[in-house]
Amino acid sequence: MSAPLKLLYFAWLREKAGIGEEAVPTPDGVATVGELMDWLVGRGGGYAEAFSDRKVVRVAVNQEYVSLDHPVAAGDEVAFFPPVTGG
Amino acid sequence: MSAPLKLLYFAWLREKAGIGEEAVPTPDGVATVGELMDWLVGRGGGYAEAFSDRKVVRVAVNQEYVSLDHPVAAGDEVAFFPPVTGG
Amino acid sequence: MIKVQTEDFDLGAELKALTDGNHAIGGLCSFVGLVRDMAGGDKIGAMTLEHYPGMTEKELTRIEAEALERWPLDATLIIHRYGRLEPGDQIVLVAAASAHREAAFEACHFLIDFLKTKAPFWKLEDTPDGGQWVDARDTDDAATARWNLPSGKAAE
Amino acid sequence: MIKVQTEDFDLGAELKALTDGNHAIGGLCSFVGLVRDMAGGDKIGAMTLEHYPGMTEKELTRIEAEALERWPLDATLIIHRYGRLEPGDQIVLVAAASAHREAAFEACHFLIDFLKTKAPFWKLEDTPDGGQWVDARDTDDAATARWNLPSGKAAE
Repeated sequence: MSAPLKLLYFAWLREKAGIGEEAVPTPDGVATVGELMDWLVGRGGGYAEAFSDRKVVRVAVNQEYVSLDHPVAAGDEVAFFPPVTGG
Repeated sequence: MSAPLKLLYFAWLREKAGIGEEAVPTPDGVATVGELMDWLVGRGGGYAEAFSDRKVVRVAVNQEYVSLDHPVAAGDEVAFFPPVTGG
Repeated sequence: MIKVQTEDFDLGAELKALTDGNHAIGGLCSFVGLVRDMAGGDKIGAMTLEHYPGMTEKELTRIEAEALERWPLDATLIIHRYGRLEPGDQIVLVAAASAHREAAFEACHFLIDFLKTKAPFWKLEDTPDGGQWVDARDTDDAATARWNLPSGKAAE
Repeated sequence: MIKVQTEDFDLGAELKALTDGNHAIGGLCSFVGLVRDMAGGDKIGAMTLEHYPGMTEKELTRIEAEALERWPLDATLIIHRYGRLEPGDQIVLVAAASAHREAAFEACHFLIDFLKTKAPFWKLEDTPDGGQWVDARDTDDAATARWNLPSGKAAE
């Protein structure tokens, strides 16, 4: 049995998704970040709302910024968040 | 009798001229900064050396930067100095 | 040096420590970001800064390393706070010290521009209508872009 | 604010005083110039800064006024020391505070660039060969020129 994906949500993405952190087994048919987002939207409710406008969603895999075609694999830490506003 | 010119010299111009401050009656035939420099050079010695390269001499009349054709008049404070190197 | 913390910092002591004993340094440029009491047209009371522990430190370290590669610097510092902050509070300090002032200025400017668009922090402002997540600004993206970012990052 | 003095200054206290109580300020940019122990390739022991009392204050006041006219600033500060200074000593502090960071950065950069070519200070460095007047640098003129100086000044 392979390690689950660790999913993190920050700022208003966390609020809309209704969760800050969760572990999920890598879903069947999910090989990229974009496919993972499709699968999350398919769960409906808060997830669908959180990802309704993907232009304002940033993704990091293992704490590095990536694009939607980046692969996801068992054990990865995948974080979703809005454009950053620090400083 | 009109007020004298107050002449000031700074940095290596002061060292070459051999004087930091002096008062002189406005010399005959001197109406501009350039003519005042000619007159000072005519005194010879340290003055001639101080003004030997006019490209590196800056002039202020009454504490404002001026060019060589700026008028000088009785009572003016005229300062000569190298390009500045503060900061 | 990188510090991510909730506590306030002593600006004078931090800057002093950065140059102390290094007489090759001719210039120290620093920028401090402060909490404003206005956001858009609205009065705000306070704000809460959320961040992504782990990735924050990684990104700040990467940004600092890039500055050190681009300019001849003797010292750099990034301090960023998170948690609840009141108007007038210090949020962030970036500083760069170099033999020459242009390097210090450019590196300091680069540090804050990159931090603004790369470091995973998010501001939640208290407004009369409740908590409001601050929107990212296009001008910040433009400020980062002018440093001619090596491509291949999907950050923006 | 303009200060011309022989005494050292407390960097942290000066910067703090500049923003204290003004919650409209979002960013404070500062630059400190320090005495280096190297000049060209020579080790220097100390230096003496000469200036033109009266004109110095006039020029610094003019430079500060020009910054306040060009950028939306909440506060500015210029401190310049004169007299004998040792390596590591602070020579100059310029700072600008604004609602926005770009204004703070640009104004601070402008202040030091103009000060460098306009304020009547001269450095005499102690070298192994005796006192050496520091030469003005063409790069300083270029740094001033990029701010698109209104013409009519014969300073350079």
